[in-house]
Amino acid sequence: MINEKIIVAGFGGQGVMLMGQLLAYAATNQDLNTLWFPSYGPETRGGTANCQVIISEEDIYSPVFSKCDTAIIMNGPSLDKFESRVAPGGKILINSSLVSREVTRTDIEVIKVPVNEIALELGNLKVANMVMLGAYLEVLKIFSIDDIIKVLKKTFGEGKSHLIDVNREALKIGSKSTK
Amino acid sequence: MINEKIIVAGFGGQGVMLMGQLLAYAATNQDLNTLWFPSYGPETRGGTANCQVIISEEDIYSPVFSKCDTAIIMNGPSLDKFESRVAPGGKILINSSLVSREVTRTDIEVIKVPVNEIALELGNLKVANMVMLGAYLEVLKIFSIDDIIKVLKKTFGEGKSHLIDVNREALKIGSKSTK
Amino acid sequence: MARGRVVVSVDRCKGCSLCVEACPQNVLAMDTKVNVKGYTPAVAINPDKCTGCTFCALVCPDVCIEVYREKGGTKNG
Amino acid sequence: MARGRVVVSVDRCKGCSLCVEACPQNVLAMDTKVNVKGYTPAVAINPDKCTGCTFCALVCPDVCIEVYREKGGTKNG
Amino acid sequence: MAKVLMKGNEAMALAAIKGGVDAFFGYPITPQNEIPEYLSRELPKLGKVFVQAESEVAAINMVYGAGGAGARVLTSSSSPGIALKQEGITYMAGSQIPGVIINVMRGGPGLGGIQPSQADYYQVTRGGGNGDYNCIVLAPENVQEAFDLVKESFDLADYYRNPVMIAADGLIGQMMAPVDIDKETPKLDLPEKDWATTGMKNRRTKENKDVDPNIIVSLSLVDTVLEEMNLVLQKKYTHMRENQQRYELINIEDAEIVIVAYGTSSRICRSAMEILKEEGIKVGMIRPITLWPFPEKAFAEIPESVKGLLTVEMSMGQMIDDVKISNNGKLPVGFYGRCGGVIPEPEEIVNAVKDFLGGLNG
Amino acid sequence: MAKVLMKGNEAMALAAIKGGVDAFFGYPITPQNEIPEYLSRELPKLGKVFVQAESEVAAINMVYGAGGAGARVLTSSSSPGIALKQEGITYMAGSQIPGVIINVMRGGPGLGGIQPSQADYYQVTRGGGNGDYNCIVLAPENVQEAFDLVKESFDLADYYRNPVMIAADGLIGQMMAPVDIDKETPKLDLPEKDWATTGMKNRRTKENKDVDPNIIVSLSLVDTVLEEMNLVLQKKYTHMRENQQRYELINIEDAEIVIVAYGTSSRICRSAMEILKEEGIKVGMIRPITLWPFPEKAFAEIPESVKGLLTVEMSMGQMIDDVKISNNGKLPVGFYGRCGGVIPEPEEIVNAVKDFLGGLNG
Amino acid sequence: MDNLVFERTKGLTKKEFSYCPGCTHGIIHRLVAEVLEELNVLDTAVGVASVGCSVINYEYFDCDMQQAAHGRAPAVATGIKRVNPENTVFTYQGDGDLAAIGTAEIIHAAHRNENISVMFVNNAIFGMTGGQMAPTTLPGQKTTTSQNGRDPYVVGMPIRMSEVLGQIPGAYYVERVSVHNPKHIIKAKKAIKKAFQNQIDGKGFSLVEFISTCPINWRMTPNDSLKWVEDSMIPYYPLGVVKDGDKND
Amino acid sequence: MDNLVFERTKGLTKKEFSYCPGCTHGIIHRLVAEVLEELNVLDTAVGVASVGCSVINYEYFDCDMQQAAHGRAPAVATGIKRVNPENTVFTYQGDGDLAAIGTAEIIHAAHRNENISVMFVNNAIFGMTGGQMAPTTLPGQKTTTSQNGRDPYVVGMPIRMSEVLGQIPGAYYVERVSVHNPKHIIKAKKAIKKAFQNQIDGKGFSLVEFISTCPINWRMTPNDSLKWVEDSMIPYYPLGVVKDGDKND
Ligand SMILES: Cc1ncc(C[n+]2csc(CCOP(=O)(O)OP(=O)(O)O)c2C)c(N)n1
Ligand SMILES: Cc1ncc(C[n+]2csc(CCOP(=O)(O)OP(=O)(O)O)c2C)c(N)n1
Ligand code: SF4
Ligand code: SF4
Ligand code: SF4
Ligand code: SF4
Ligand code: SF4
Ligand code: SF4
Ligand SMILES: [Mg+2]
Ligand SMILES: [Mg+2]
Repeated sequence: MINEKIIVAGFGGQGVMLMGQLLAYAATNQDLNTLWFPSYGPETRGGTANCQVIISEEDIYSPVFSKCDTAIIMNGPSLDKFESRVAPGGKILINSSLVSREVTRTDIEVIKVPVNEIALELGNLKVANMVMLGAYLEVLKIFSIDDIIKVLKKTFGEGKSHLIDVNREALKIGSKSTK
Repeated sequence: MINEKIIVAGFGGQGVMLMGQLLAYAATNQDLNTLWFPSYGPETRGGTANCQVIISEEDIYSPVFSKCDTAIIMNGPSLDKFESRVAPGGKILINSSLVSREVTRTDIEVIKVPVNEIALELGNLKVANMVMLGAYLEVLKIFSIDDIIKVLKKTFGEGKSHLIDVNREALKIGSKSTK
Repeated sequence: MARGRVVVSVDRCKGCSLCVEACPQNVLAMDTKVNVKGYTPAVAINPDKCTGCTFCALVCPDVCIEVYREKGGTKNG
Repeated sequence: MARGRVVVSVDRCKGCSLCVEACPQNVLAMDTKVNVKGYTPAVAINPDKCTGCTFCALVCPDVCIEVYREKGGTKNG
Repeated sequence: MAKVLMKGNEAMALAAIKGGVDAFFGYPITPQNEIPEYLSRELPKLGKVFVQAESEVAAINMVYGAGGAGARVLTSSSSPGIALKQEGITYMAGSQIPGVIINVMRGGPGLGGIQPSQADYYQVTRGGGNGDYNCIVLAPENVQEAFDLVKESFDLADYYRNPVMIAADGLIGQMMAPVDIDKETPKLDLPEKDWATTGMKNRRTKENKDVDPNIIVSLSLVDTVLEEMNLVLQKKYTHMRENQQRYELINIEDAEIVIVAYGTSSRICRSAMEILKEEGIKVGMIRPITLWPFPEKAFAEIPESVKGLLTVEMSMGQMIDDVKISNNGKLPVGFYGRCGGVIPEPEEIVNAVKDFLGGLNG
Repeated sequence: MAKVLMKGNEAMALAAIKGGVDAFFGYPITPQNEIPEYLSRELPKLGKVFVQAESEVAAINMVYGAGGAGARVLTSSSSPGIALKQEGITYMAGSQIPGVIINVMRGGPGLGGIQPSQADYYQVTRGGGNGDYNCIVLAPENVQEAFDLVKESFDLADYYRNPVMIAADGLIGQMMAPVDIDKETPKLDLPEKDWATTGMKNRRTKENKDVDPNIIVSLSLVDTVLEEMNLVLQKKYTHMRENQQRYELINIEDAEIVIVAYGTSSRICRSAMEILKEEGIKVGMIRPITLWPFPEKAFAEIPESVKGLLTVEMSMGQMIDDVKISNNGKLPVGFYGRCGGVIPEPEEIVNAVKDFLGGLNG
Repeated sequence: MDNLVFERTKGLTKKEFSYCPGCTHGIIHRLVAEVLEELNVLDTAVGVASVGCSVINYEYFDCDMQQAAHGRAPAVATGIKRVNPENTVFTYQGDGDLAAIGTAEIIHAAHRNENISVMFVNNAIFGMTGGQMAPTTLPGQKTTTSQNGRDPYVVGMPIRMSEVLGQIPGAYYVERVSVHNPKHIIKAKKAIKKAFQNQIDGKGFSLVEFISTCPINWRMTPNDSLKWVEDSMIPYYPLGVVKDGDKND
Repeated sequence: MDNLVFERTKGLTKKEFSYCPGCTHGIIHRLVAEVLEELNVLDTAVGVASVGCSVINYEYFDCDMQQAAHGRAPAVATGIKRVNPENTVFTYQGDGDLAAIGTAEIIHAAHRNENISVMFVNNAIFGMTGGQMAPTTLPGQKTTTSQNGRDPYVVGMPIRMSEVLGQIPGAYYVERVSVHNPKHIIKAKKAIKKAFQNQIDGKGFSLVEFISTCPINWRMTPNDSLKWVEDSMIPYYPLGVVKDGDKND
């Protein structure tokens, strides 16, 4: 049964909010229960940003949780903040391009993805979040890359449709990177 | 034992508030308990004005009362408004210069004083209220004319001290008028 | 002979005497009797002199003066 | 030989590049590495050209530039 | 119909449109800005009115004017902004002007913070304005219910000629969840707004040419007249108390403890209840949906098995007053709360229940 | 010392001076205008500050500034004006700024009227502002007590670094009565105002040259920090609840009925009690002097003989909430109230007591 | 037979004004009501009464009325006009109301160029509350809160709201008039008519400031009050058009 | 050996600003702090932070500070200055704060000629709340509540607060400056210094309006923002002295 609690965290400009929202949109499209909740307020500017997502086949009650199943960590400060919040046996995906230190916990699975490097290779640092999302899709195993692309198309609208291809590419490479 | 509830009512400009205040000041000077409460608000301008005074040897509780011992009525509309508020056996002093109709109640004592005419004779319509107050002093029998003059001197201050004489005269004539 | 005529609504009058001052013809004056409200109202003491110029009505804050004139003129000034 | 010298407080810098644009001598440029805050900070790529004019410091919104000059001048512009 | 993923604030904005809103007047404040932002874009397309006022004070008085002119009107704000609207709200209540006021609560007091809170319970239920008046206060628990209640609130406001407040919080406003945006909500039979100031010509008919002006006013300088006006209001409030108490009872049959919680708190308590159930502790919940009128009736349904009531709030204890009044001494009343924008986690509630139970038993 | 005949409003203004007020900021409103009028004349003579603000909103924020700068500050207003001050008051509470706020209550809601009322009980005790906060609320019964409480309130405000409200009404404000203006009122041991923003030089000493700025603030963007700030406030409120409940018990020994009433209502009830006594009906009274903290303790002193509590208010029933909470279901609670500026007469209360008693017995 | 050349306008109800003897609020009421009648908008007019001596003028104007919170009439009028633009919406505000507590609301109604007409009655005092100092009180003028006369050193010089509003791009028409004699009363009426005609023509925010009297609180006879208007008020508050969009086209 | 010719002023604490990259709030902070240091008033200064992006500047200025409710900083400053006239009191306010909700408070602080110094940061937007339209937003400017650009037909043309305040007799000194390049930054500092010196000299109400940027909500790079100040803001908001009591003496 699907019941996944996710934290996505990083710098303000890294697109962590969008990552969470894409998952929630995809869940909505599949008639799953879902809930997305951002850290909001001035801290987002410049500082760190994070959001929490719940995806579940059951009714979702508490929108907040002390422990998540998966944490997606896009920068160093976020690792410091959220490492302890992963449930034992949970997973932590780490942007190894920006996170220098090692995860200290041993009761969780660590997946490192050098997302910035990969994105730079793709010629667009902005898709770093998609690389990471691709990696997570592989971990979550609920949504396909196409599910996300479908959502992205809607989110981008006409204006940014030319960006779909590079995003698809990023998702793909990301999903392969965990293997 | 002194326990007197008074209503003073008339037109805005007739000095009814002052009449009540002078009684309250005089009571304070004699260490009596007292309380003065005005009708307040925009109605006072142009319209009618009234105040309620309590003078008592005992503690005064309720500042409002349904029935008064004495009503001092300076104009016609006030008679309409307050005639019914006099306790049976109480007194009503009426400015017969301005009140044309008769008091309909038979269970109260009516004292008529043509205060405007008297004041005009004294050469100052403004002391009409003092004429009436003089009449009331005679009815109340607690304060002397000098008690009131003492208060008036304080109230008037330096500026209006020349007015003391005509006020004293008015009080005197008023007090005689009830006989 | 008067070319105008004023009608003061006595019980509406508050005795402010603005009309008295405003009348160029000294038509109006304050009464000595009080009205129902306790004011001494304006009264036309020289009605013959009234030209119907409406000045009194224009300044009356309580809109208690009506003015009539022999020949029509602009209404309400 | 440079008449001036700038010291950028790298970890305070937010990478806005106002200083880069403001420098009349093209002394400054944006770094390619990110700092602790995730920004690419300003760096003196042509330190030799610096005149110590303080323009960069005047425009820096985060007050992260110190300027030194061979001879004294007015402090803080 | 498939659901749409929406932010709570946007869902409430859309609900207002579906509820027939004619005009929005507001002033920006976090965490409710998506409401005006959404409506600034959508209302003009529909030929409706969006005005960003110069302040909350101006906004609520625009609501007064537009509501008095017969329109369906919305304003939204957050805690300190609602404090500024208090005079306008008491004027609306006193003049019997319908209108909907959304409060997306944040931590206080004063400027406080921008994180979710329920510390405005007093502010919304006791009125911060002067005089004897009440607003219907609806407290949604999730985005869907926020949508439903906002949509319905316009009918309620018109029905009673009274302001209706929505007590949401930053979490409900900021989170996204799937919403059925075509859901039907209850409709009321509404009388004509023949009292509205739309100009006398609109009320002139062939039969009745001699119409009196409509006057919107809360003033009387005559105390007995003002008392009469108050008694008219009180009659409405009594009707509301009798007919508008709304609540949900959750697992109260054979519960040992009954939690009383609303809005975001009740959601979190639901998770706590699941954990407690697994541990074999029987906990039920009364979830007020109307904070005013407070659902006193719910307390009559508490079964014999219950040993105590635990009030849970994201504040230092405000609704607990109404819990105590409704309980009227029958059961011990406990309290657990967090404040300042801190959202309690289910585990905290679990512990609070256990502590409370321990205290009762020990 | 002989007493001086004074209007209630003037007595409160003089009391402020005797209480050491440094500054007054206010905006005119009936029925409290004699307070600013008196102080506009007297304060400048004493080298103290009088400013007529452009609005109640500005006035309360001037109080915030001056209070934060260490001064003893007063503002006064009446019901709708107090509604406008709510944001400022919650800021003061949140930032721990002392100050005294007089509310000379009048009929509501909205513009209402200018006659005496007690319909702001909620507004003053539940705070109309956002967040978890409390003000000490003192309710004088007569002019002398108004004088005494206002005088003392400045010490209380400083002691707790918290706003103190005086809940008077139009009758207390407008009536004249003899006042002992030299009466001593309780004094508190007050700490230095080392938190006040008077410039750093005032805190620099030879020993300590490196001082930090003083900051007056109610904001924290970090929820846990804001919660900490709230807990500091809560600690004060607990102290107030334990130490500041004030009330008078009148004839409650072997009473059948206990009236609960404050301010002008309690005075009128005293007259009613005299009448009832003559008729052989034993009635006592709990007279709250602090409306917040509400004198719960008084209810523990109610003797066995009492069959019911009758709350009497010049409103449609607001204090009754606190009576019910304090009573906690022990006795039936009845209510009698007038509103809109109508002052009940003693005879009405007499009848209300008899009706209530009849209902209890029948 | 003579003709009735001056009669009570249908724009006023029969109710007697509550104003003090000689208070020029009454003149201004009549002028506004006459304009409403003459422009034939009594049927579409919605007036907004403010808080001040004129607070109950909803009983005097024979059209739909709302009573607004102190100072907020322009916001209330904004609400009315925005939802029903076909209505002719006006506010009637005193100087305490408009120039003190309502400063932000009047400035922003002008700023948004709300298509409303504002009647601003400046009598240099808070009349209703018993004569406290207003932002418009003249230097040296004695009031209950400036008992030695307004001291500009302590509270500044009085504010000229029309001139301030003249600086707002959105204000279309601003004129100051007086009603202290028949000539000026006729002028004042023209200004009112223009303010309403502008609204009918969709031109936007129009405001007429009236220099008015308060014999009671000025402690003068009504006639002395008119003289004081001429001698003291008008020199500080010059009459005339401050801004007229028609002339800037 | 070279000399330190530009160093961080003691008027600022060590704390890093919370502003977005390139936001000129930071420049203005530095200038104010330098003036406080140079006039040697850090020890007597009491600043009033308002609500806006600069809300927590009480952490940045190294002097006593109060945080005021949105728009009310001038009232708070009035309270402080009136009870302690020997303090040097200033407010720091955004355009949403000063020109929207705080309109009445700034106008009446000027009206009363309060002896305070006001730093008014006009970035034509509500920055902190995420970029809504302000009364100062330029025609056509896109914001989150004017998504097709500000439409003057619906919401009027932007308000020029300095010019409005120039009409208040009590305002002693009002100047508009910009900080979009070093030259103007130096000018801006002079204006600040004058505003504080006026206070020290007891001359009364002084206000400096700064044209400032909001790269985030303008959706521009920091450098493009400076260009937009020059190309779009300054033409509508002309720089220079609006009023100077020294020159009217
Ligand atoms: C919020 C609020 N504050 C104060 C008052 C009290 N108040 C009533 S009228 C008034 C001033 C009226 O002065 P102005 O607007 O000049 O009108 P005038 O009476 O002079 O015509 C005030 C302060 C109120 N009713 N509401
Ligand atoms: C009473 C109240 N209303 C609204 C807000 C929300 N608010 C915070 S900052 C702000 C606007 C700030 O804009 P501005 O003053 O221009 O400052 P900037 O952020 O642009 O520097 C608003 C509306 C608030 N905190 N309090
Ligand atoms: S109409 Fe003219 S002349 Fe006649 S009374 Fe009036 S002012 Fe005098
Ligand atoms: S102007 Fe009018 S109210 Fe005044 S005295 Fe003349 S008629 Fe009477
Ligand atoms: S001091 Fe002048 S020359 Fe040197 S880096 Fe800065 S701007 Fe360039
Ligand atoms: S101006 Fe300052 S913050 Fe911006 S890039 Fe240069 S050094 Fe960094
Ligand atoms: S108090 Fe003044 S403004 Fe008010 S009605 Fe009387 S004279 Fe007119
Ligand atoms: S939001 Fe705008 S004004 Fe605020 S800090 Fe960022 S750039 Fe500066
Ligand atoms: Mg006035
Ligand atoms: Mg701004």
